[in-house]
Order: sequence, then structure tokens, then C-alpha cells
Amino acid sequence: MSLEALLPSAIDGLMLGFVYGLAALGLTLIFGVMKVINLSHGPIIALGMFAVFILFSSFGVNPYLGVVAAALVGLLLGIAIYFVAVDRVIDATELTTLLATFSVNLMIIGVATVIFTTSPRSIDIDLGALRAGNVTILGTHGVAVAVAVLVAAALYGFLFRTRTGKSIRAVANNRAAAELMGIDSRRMLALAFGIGTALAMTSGALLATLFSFTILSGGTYELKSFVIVVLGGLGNPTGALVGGLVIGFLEGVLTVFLPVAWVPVVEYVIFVAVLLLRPAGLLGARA
Amino acid sequence: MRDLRAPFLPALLVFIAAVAAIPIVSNNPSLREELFLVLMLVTLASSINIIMGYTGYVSFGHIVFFGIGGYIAFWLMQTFNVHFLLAAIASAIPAALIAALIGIPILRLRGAYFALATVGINEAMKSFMTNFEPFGGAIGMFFSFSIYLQYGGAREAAFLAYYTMAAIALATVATSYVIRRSKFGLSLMAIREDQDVAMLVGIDPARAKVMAYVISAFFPALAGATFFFKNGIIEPGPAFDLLRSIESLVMVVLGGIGTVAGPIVGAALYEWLRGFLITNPTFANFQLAIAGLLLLLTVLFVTAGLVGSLRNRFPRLRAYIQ
Amino acid sequence: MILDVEGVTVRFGGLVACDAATLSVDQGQILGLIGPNGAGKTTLLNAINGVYRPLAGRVEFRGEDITGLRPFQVARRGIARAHQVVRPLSDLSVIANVTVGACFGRENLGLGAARRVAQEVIASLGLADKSETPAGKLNVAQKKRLELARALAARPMLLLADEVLAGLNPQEVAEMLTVFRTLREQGVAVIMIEHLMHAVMNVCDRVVVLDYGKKIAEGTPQQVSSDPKVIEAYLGDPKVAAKFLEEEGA
Amino acid sequence: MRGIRFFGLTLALVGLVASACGGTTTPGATTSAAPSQTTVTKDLIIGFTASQTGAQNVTSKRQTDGIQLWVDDVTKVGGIKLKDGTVLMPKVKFYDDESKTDRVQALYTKLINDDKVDFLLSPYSSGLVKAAAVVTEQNGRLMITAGGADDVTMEQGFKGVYQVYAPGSKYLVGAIDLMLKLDPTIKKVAIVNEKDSFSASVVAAANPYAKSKGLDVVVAEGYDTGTTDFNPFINKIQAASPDAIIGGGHFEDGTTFAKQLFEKRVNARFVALLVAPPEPTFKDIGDAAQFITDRYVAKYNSQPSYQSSGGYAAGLVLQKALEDAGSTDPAKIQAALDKIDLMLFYGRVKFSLDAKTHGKQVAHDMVYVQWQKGSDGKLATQIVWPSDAATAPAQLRK
Repeated sequence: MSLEALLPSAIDGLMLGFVYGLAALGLTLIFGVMKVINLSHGPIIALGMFAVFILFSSFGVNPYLGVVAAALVGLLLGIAIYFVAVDRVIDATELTTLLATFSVNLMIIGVATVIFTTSPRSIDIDLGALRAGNVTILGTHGVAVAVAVLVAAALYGFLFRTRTGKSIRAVANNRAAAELMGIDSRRMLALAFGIGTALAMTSGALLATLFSFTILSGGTYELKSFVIVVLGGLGNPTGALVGGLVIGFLEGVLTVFLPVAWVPVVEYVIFVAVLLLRPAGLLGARA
Repeated sequence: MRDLRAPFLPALLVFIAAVAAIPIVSNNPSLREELFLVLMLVTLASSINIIMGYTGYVSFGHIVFFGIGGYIAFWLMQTFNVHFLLAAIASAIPAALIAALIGIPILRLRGAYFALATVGINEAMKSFMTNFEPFGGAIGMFFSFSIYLQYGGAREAAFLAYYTMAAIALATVATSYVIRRSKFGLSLMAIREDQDVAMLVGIDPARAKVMAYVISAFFPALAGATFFFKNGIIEPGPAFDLLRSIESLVMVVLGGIGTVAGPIVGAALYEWLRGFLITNPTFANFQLAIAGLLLLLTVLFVTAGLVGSLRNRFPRLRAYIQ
Repeated sequence: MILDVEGVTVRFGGLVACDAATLSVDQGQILGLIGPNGAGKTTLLNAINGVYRPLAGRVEFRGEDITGLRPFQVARRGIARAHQVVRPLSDLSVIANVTVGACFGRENLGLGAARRVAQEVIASLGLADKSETPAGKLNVAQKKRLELARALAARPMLLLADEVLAGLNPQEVAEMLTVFRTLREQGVAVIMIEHLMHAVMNVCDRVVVLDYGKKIAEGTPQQVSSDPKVIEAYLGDPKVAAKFLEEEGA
Repeated sequence: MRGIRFFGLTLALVGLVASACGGTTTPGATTSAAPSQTTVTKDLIIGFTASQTGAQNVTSKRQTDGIQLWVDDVTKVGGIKLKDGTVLMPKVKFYDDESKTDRVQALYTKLINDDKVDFLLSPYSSGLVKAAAVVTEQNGRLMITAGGADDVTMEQGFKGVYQVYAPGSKYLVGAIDLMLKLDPTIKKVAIVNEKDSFSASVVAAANPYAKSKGLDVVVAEGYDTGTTDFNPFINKIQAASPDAIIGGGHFEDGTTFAKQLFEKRVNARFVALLVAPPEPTFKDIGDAAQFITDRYVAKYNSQPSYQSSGGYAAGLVLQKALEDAGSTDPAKIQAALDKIDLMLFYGRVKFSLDAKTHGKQVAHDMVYVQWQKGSDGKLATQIVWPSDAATAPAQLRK
């Protein structure tokens, strides 16, 4: 055990937590609006990584422009996924929607594996670093945090300040009532799925600027998103952001006291414990 | 009972046993390997069907019991040189106990929460095993080859594993059938449809659910013990493979959720399809994508699965196909 | 008395849904439970069969204190329940639905015996030709009958019937009332929540009136219907209420 | 450019090393068939599985390429000529094992019983090799393992499994010797390795060895296969400020680990990582890349790698055994394999004959390369250990 590692580990973890939170935000938004757990979340995160990678390596597009492009692609992709796989079964049991989104997972992984193989890729960006004592903050990590904060803020602005955003929240609260008020709930559901997907792709795109990845890398972040979303309360966007920070911070700090490999055990135990003791999450789910 | 007009169960068991005997009679080891896998998947799918199809609880991380059974049995065989059959049973009992212990709290959760909790438990178990050195940690355990000597050699051990897996599959299917036709099964289906109503007519849902969960954990544990005995190697990844877990759900849905024959049909079909796609040069690369497409089509348009749709289309068949 | 409810109080947060309610019913007796919407009638039934645990008070069934037992324990002692909002087990056939009722109740029948009981009950309620239909595919009236059939199949000693007549046409109502009379002849006790006043007048031996969770009147249907307190509770203005009751009773 | 100085000091070990050693066997060099005999040409079907999908897919592909390359080379010179005049034309038969042990077992059973292949090579990665070994042993067949360096596999009393890779236990022990020879004052060492069969067996030997040499192991951590974020480990390392870091695993994680060590400016004087650094794609971490030895590229017309060399070498070992045996009779081939003592481009190959560890590689030693700045100011890999094969003396950061 080395307390000297505490500060740098906590900072590293917390910064990653912002990006985790962004991914979890996408998952929780979809669940909150339509009670669907999106099992294609992981591959979509991976697609975000590859969107940036292709734009960067084949067309020389700045990775951060690539992040924007990934978000736009994500929006359209999400809407497409909604109409192809989710719309028809939106009122069916959770098993049905789980399997429907899982089938999308298989298709994305299947096709993308053929195109990209499972070879690891990485995007090399050097934005320098901030160093003080044994704390090193890499420029790429700093920018990722900033982008994550911006995106989350923009989402909140959208959900709470715009007419469309309010409609989405109305549909989330009570679909039948929203329809009586003249809201086209199907359009809102599709849009929500699109935004959720865009968030996942954005977080994937940011992760691609930090670490190397393969088309299968999304799985890890998908599981992490589950943990975060449950921690913050399924369907609660603020909970997802806070949960992301908590998990990031824990991942950083726990490594100081435990062998690093034990950290996931602790994470999953917390995950199950929260489900059992506080199924609404630490922050409580939105009614 | 009067409504057992069609000798469905004996017919089904004889059919499975007959198919299982083919590689033995024709002495075809590679068919034996394929069928070993199919029988294992039948066991997994039928077990999941008990908790998911009959009771309505989507146990996404059900593979955890397969892994637990495999690990405990493997450890017993390797460390204490316990006979395989004994080790298999000795591993299924703690697996069932664990199911009871975790079942009591998590079966209170409903819908997506339950599904997520089972995923969490599986992942927790996997990462725990990855660090648990007595069971070999991340590398897992590997048989000393001499272990197989007490069964007459590695080849004979493979046969023993095959017979055992066939027996487990038959037992699972028989259990699944008996449950479906029993009062206990009826209580499970009532819980699936409406837990509150079930409670109001006199069913103790907590008890019935835990029972179903324990039964559905028992057989996968046996299957895990057998599978890893034959493999001679166990690692956390293959033991707690979430993808395999989800694939078993897919098989249930493909064949027909809540029916006895559905999981069998689904497992055989899924495995056959995968075998076909993998060895077919045109489709090999798109294997996963095609599986996904098929699943989506099933989920969207053939909700009841193959067996379920048959039963719906031809009500007369209901007496003959369960 | 087969059932004695004494001073049962149920509270949801600050709202007292049931305030020291007291009633009793005997074998072969049909007790009407009436009152305006939100008077706590359904809550009281829920307190009797264990869905809610009363904050205070006592429920005694056949001399046994059953206060705070779980619903399935109450059901096994011979109390059955038919819901206001029908809750069929949609994917199961009609016969399976009713067999469920017969299986797990007081007599704890085997599957075969339960099925025979179910067949009888189904026939007596005119659902025989729908026996193999999935319950979800029945129409509303049929679902109502199914709901009652499931409760009756348990061969209860006490039936808690929550607005089983609502939404039925006059002929269907008449058929249902016959069923209740038969039950009475068989010695079954019934507590029925009902808004159809003429049905209450017609079939109930006694009536208990709840308002804001409190019992405000009890007696024969005639006594209760002329009680000004009751009329006021229903409509505020006794004159309008009297007129209303006359019309509906006609 | 600061990175270059750092990586100039990164030591790496690698299996594929210079043909500086004598006695090299190459495909074209064998002409042992007597000219008078009539030649019968037969196909020699070589079966194995490849991980075309799943976790091992990249490295497995390299091994398959290596095997294929050997087959092409042999075909080019007209096959393997046996003493009795038979000419064997090798052909490969392989399936996708999805990197799963159960697929491996089903497919090896199929290869043996349905496809009736003449000879078996192994899949890639220690875990899959074990699974395949169980099946080949069950069927009483021979298998040369191209990609499995784990020690435990070879200590199970197998009869027909032969290991080409040096067993894992050897991989980092030499690095510790080298390090202490360069600077006996080194005291604190951090060991961070991948948690897979191979790397674990490396560390299982290296850790006690380090302690026996009086070193203080200040960090001993394992990371999961597929780890991309090493910062938790690096923070721990930094807090413990070791003189040396050893460990790693395979290519991808090793590269990432090295890159992140550099980003965080870890001040170790000696870094030895498994497998990764000699790879040409090591360039991902900076300018250090373009200096991989041109020689391999020219000679084999393919990017060399540890894994493809393993595949190629497994082919060569099989070829030598067939030539020595002079027939395709399994018993004779097995006898020939037992006797083999071969110097390949790859290193020396000799198998253990002890009953318990039968078939384990006993002769192959690891070679260590270091990125060094040449007189022209550019970086190049130099072999620095063992000393008789060294192309340059090892350098240590001052």
C-alpha cells in the first residue's frame, strides 16, 4: 500500500469518471424514456471509437472534429436502430427488448469484425501534459473531461429548455398522457434512442483519444455503464453522471489499497448490493 | 392422468437418447463432440427455461452456475482426486445452495432489475475467480493428465463425459416436463402472469421462485462439471461466459419460450446453424451478423418461437407437443 | 361469525384510508360494502386478506387471528378474492386460470382434482366452450366471469367480491346474482363491494357503509338506504340522493 | 524526442533472432532423397485451428501466416523428400476456433477423425494449446505446439506433444541476470504482468528468481488480458520508485504499457517487457519504430513476428522429424522428434524426454534486444543478450 499513489490515482480515476458518466448517460436516457436496456450499447461505444479512428487515419480529420462527427452518426444510427429493432416491440416484455437490442449488438459486432478485424487500434495525439509532483494530467484526458462536461450540459439544456426536450421528458413520464397532449410519442422515442446512441458514440470517441481499442472494447465499457447506471438509479441522468464520477474515483482510489485486479470484484459487489438494497439507486430513480 | 393422452415425454426422451447414441454406435468421435455440445446447450437452455419461460424471470447471467459447478468439481478432482461423478454431484449441491442464497434476495427484484442483478452476480463471480488463487486465478486450473487414468485413459474419460452429459440432458428435459405438468409448474406460470394474483390464490411466490431458481441452477452446475472434466482445463473466461449465457436465452426464444421441446429445438438449431456458418466459406465471416439478424426476425415476428408458433397455429398439436 | 373485523386502521402516509373499521359476516350471509369512491372499501378488503398490514385492529377468521398474515396464507385459510379490475393470467387458458384458483386454496387439491373442480365451476358460469382459450383473448364480460370463477374454484368459505358486476349488461347482472344466491345457499359468506344499488338491495342480507374510511352506517339494505347520513355521504344533498336511489333501484 | 532516450533503454526479449547462429535449417536446403528411387508424391495434410475471431485473432493470424509461409517455401522446392523416395506436399487444413477452448476440442476431434489429417500443429495461445493437447492425447496423436509457452502444459506427462517455444519460465530470468551484470546496485524491482497462462508462468519463475538474487520486489501486480489503461499500475509503480520494471505480456498490452510509462515519465533505469517491443508496430509509441531489422522483411517477404516465426519453426521441426524418420509412420516420427536437436533461425530446439515433462522445450534460450541510438543518431534494435549472440553491448541509463 502506498499512499503516495493516492492523489494521482484519485485524479486519474475521477477524470475517467466523466467519460464513463457520459456513456452511462446514454444508457440511462434510453431506459428512462422507454424502459429498454440497450444491449447494443457496447458495440455502439466501439463504433464511436472507430468513427474517430477512420476519420483520423484515413482522412486526417482532427480527432476532436471526429468526436463531433461520431455524435452525429450516432444520432442517425440510433434512430435507425429504434425503427428497425425496437419500435415494434416497445411495449413487449423486457426479455423481448433485451433480445432485440442484443441482436443489434450481434449484427454490429459481426459486420464490424469483418471490416475492422479485432486488431487493436490507437490514435496518437500528444497534447502535452501538466505535471506537478507525481501528478501527471495528460492533455488528452483534460480535453476529454471538458468535452464530456460540455456534452452533458448541452443535453441538460436540451431536455429542460427546449420544447422537444420537454416533450421527450413528457413521453418518459407518461406516454399515454403525452400523446393526449398531441406529442408524437413514437418520434420522441426514436429521438431519445438516437440521443442515447449519440452519447454512447461520443464517449467511445473520447475514449479512443485516450486508450487503444478493438471493436470488442465496448463490452467492458458497457458493463461499466450498467454498474454506473444502477448506482445512480436506472433512468436518472444526473445519477448516471454522479455514478460515473463515483465509479471513476473508486477505481482510482481502490487501486491504492487493493491489488488492481480486485477492483472489478468490488465494483460488481457494489452493483449487486445497490440493486438489492436500494434498487432505485443512490440518488433515487426519477418517478 | 387423463390429459396425458400423448406419451410426449417418453417419446421425447427416447428421441434424445437415440440421437445421443448415434456417435457411439457409428463410432464417430467428431459427431460425439458436436452432440456433446448440443446436449450441453439443451441442458442450459432447458434449465433457463424453467426460471425464465415458466416463471418469467430473465436470468441473464445464468451461466454463473455452470461456472461454479465446473470450478468446484474441477477443484475436487484435481486436488483430492475425487471421482468425476461424485465431484459433479458434489459441485451441483453447493451451486444449488448458492442459488437459494442469492435467489432469496434477488428474486424480489422484477423485470430488468433482476436481469441486471444476474449479470452483476456473474461478473462478480468471474472477476472473483480471476483473483482467487486457490482455484488458479486468471489462469484457472489444468488437469494433470494422470487424472484420466482412473477412468481408463483420456479417450475413455471423453466417453464417460459424453454419457454423463446425455444423462444430464435427459434428466433436465424430464424435470422440465414434470414441472410443466405439475401443480408446482402451474404456480410458476401463475407467478409469471401476475405475481399478486398468484399470491391471492394461495401461492407463496417467494418460495416457489426460489425453488425454481434452485432447480434451474442444479443442472447447469452438473453440465459445467462435466464440460470442464472433458476439457481438462478451466478458466474464468469460458466458465463465466456471459455471451454463452445470452446465447442460451436466444435458443430458448428461438425454440419457443415456456415449452418443453422449445429449448431442445432451439439449442439444436442454433448449434447446427453456427456449425454451418462457420464452415461455410461464404458466411464464415458473417456468422455473428447472421445470427443477430435471425434473432431479430424471431423476436420481431415469431414471438412464440418455433414450437410455440406450431402450437398456436395447430391447436390440435398441443396435446402432442409440449 | 365467520369473519370479525375489529377497529382495522390502514394508513398511507398521512392519508387514513381505513379508520377503525369494524364489521362481521356469518356463513351463508352476503354483506354489501358500499360507500362513495375513495371511501376505503377496497382498502378494507385488502386489509382483510393480507395485501395491506393494518396499522391497528384485528381480523379474525373462524376464530383464528389472521391479522398481518401474508395474502397466500389468508387464501389457504379459505378466503378468496375477485378483483374490480380483472386480472386474468393472460397467457394461460381459461381452464388453467380456474385450476390455479382450485389448486392452491383451502383444500390444496391435486392437479387432477383441481381440474375437475375447475371444469364444474367453468360450466356453472357458462365458460365451458371457452375452456381452452387463452384468458387474455376473452371479452370484458367473460373476463369478469373468469375472475369470479377463479375465486369460486378455491371453494372459499368467504368470498371478497370487488365490483364484479360493474360493466355487465342487465342480463349478465341477473345471472351473476343467481350465482351469489347459490353461494349463500351453500353456506358461503360473501362481502361484496358494489355500486349497483339495485343489486345490493336485491341480494345483500346486510350492508355496511364506509365514508372517508369510517363506518357510517350498518343494517339491512332498506335501513341503510333510508339513512340520511348515507345519502348525504353519497351525494351531499339528501333529496337528490333519494331520487337517484329510487331511479336506480327501479 | 524525450521519448527516444527513454525507449533507448527499453529492453525487450524476443524469440525470433538472427541466423547468426550456425547450422540453420531452411526449407530449400534439404535434399536427402536418393535420386535412383522412383518418387511417389503424397499430400501431407497438416491440421490445426486458427482463431479467426475472438480474443486471439490477431496473433493467431500471424502464426497461421508463419505456417502457411513454411508450406509455400516447401512447395516451392518441390516438397519434403523422404529417403524411400516419397515426396510429401504439405497442405494445411484449419478451422476457426473462435478463441474458445470448447471449439478447439470439437474441431481437433473433427480434424483427427473426419478430416483424417496426417499431422497436427497447435492453435495459438497457451490456453487453447492445452485444450487441443487434451484431444490429441485422447486420440493418441502427435502435435507440435507452435504457440504455447506456458510451463504447466508441458508438465502433465503428455506423450505426443512437442513444444517449440521456450517455456515461459525462461523468459525473464535472463533479463534479471543481464540487469544485475550491468548494474549490481539495482535493488528495487516492480513486476507487472498480464494475467494469462504464458505471462504468469514467466513471472512465477522470475519473481522468486529476483528475490533469490537479493532484489526487493516492491510492486507485484497482474493485469487482465485486454487492459488498455495502465495508469493505476503506473501510479503504484511511481509511488514505489523502483530501479527496474519487468513484466508485460503480449504485444498490444506491452506496447500500451510502455507508452503510458513514458507519458507518466516513470524513472526506472531498466525496463524489460515480454514480446512487445521488437514488433514493427511498436511505432505507435513514438519515433522508435522504423528501425526493425529489414532482414526479416526481405527474407520472408512478410512482417516477421514472434508468432509467425513460431508457426514457421513448428513447420521446420515437423519437416526435420519427417526427414529423420524417413516415413510418415507416427511411431518413427515420434522417435525422431524425441531425438531432435536442431539449430533454427529461431534458436535451438530440443525436447525433454523425461516422462513428466515429455516434449517440453529445453534448449531454446531467449534473446534480448534493446533499442539503441546508433552513431547516426537513429534508433535501432540491437541484440544484447546472450553475450555470444550480441550485436552490441547493453546500455543502461546513467
